[in-house]
Amino acid sequence: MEALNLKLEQYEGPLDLLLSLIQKHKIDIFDIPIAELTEQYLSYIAETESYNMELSSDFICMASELTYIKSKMLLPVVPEEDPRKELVDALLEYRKAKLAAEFLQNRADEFFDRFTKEPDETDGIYEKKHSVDLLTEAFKNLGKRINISPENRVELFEKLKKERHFTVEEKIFFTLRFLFDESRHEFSSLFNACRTIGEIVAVFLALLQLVRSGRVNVVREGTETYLILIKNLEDAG
Amino acid sequence: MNPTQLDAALEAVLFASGSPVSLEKLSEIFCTDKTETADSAARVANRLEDGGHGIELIFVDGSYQLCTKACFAEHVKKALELRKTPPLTKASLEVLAVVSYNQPVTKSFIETIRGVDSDGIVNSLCDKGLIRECGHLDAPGRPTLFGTTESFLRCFGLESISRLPKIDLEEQITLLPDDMELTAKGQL
Amino acid sequence: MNPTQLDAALEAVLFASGSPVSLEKLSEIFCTDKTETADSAARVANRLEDGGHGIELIFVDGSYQLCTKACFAEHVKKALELRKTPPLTKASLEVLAVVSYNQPVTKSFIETIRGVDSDGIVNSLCDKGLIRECGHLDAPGRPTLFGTTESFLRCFGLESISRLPKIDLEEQITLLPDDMELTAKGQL
Repeated sequence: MEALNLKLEQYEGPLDLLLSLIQKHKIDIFDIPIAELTEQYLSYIAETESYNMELSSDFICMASELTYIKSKMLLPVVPEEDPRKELVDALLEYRKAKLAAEFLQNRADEFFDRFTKEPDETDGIYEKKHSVDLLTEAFKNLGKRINISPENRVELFEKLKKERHFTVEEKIFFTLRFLFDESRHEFSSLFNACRTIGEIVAVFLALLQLVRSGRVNVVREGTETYLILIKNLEDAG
Repeated sequence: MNPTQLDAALEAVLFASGSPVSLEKLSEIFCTDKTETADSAARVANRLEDGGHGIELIFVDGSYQLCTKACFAEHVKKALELRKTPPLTKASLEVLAVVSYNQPVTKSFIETIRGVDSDGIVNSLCDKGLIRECGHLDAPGRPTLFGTTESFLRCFGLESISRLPKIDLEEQITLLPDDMELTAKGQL
Repeated sequence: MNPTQLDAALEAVLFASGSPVSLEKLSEIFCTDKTETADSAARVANRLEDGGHGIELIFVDGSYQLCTKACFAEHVKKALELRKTPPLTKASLEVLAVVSYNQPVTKSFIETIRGVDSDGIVNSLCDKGLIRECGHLDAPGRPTLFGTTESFLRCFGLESISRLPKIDLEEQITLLPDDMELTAKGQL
């Protein structure tokens, strides 16, 4: 058989390779001598492998399919349908795609490199007119949703609006005032005046800042923890 | 390239660039000297001056640019608006409904009501000029508050926010009285 | 507006829009009927055909668009500092062929026809804006469907998908008849 000086990379896949073989050997696609084609295909695969080139699984898959068709053709019983039919259909479909690709290639040569321009910028103010019904409709739909999920009530947010908030800054002053006498204060006593979790968090954050900046010393004695204000910064540590 | 080809190439380059291109850069692209390039630009500018052309070539700050002639601004604006404003989506309308009926509101309020992240929609409605930032809530993090704009009123034919139809919790919409509807229409 | 003004305004609008504008939209913008608009577009297209112009007016999928003439691609690419865009690979063209002739199609359809995995190519063609997701097949797993874009038509000089030539298995491509001119001139 003629040497196959074909390179793998030039084929898009097994169908592409098969079509080339068919074309090269002037095989009638509607009456493929499957044994011959399989032999050629396999020897191509073998040759590629002998160069230690990696073969995609698609090529291997096709090899087994061809072998399967070949074996079916050898059966003494005539199968109801030509075992080659599926392969032939696939080859014909793929050939159509290749022809279409060729057409597109020609068009691309002529037209692909036409460039368009980005749209000019506008201020983008929306100026379409709508009926207000659209809004009420949307709101009505939302109304249903609010009723379905009562935990998402508006009050949840109202609380946030009404509740007093404490800043860490104000609590730093609070803590400094609290410890002003420089005597030992029990750790927990600092939080005695706190009414909410938010306030406790603010005081604690304030304390952390003061400790970090060396204004407050935390002393541990046995199971008790005390806080002491440091007036002379050099005493810190 | 002969002068005609250079003119055409210059037009193509300026068109695709959209923004101004310097004389130097153009000369570099075409491998021409600056005088040649400037001459070509002058020819293109000259030809575009013809009343049948809607674009012109302008020279600003050492750079050339193609732009639409000012006299067509109205048509251009109309075209860009038509293009830029696909109708409001259902999600956008929902956000607008929440904002218009409850303003001023924060993003998290909108999200609580809608049950979904609404960040992108809020931003796009701001870009469209239908809602705007209008202060901060006196709460942790000082979240931004949003309210509707005059464009919003114009867009929905409302004289003021108080003209929004009342909606009661039975999900019944109290319709606008007839005369009010007329006023609203008058705004269109 | 007289015809000359209309031509100029149309050029201005198409320039500013950048993207394709439909015949309907243009007629709406200019308050002209479709025949008038199409006539104007044809005149503009005709005039831009002159060798001294670097841009052309094309008609794609019912819309008009200005674009640079392909022959100036080299200069435009230089100006836009585009790396030499690699020509479409054989594989990309195959995928485009399968999509354009059979759209909308799923990835697995493409792979069945080509006999090889096409995932990467499909994604890169989406990135290039030549194909796009256009829905889901009503089948288990609801696989994504792909179709071609307006850019595809422009890049391959097709007025619409229906202009794709029939392919028969005698390996003959039915060529586009000459009268199927692909610029807006054909609208005359």
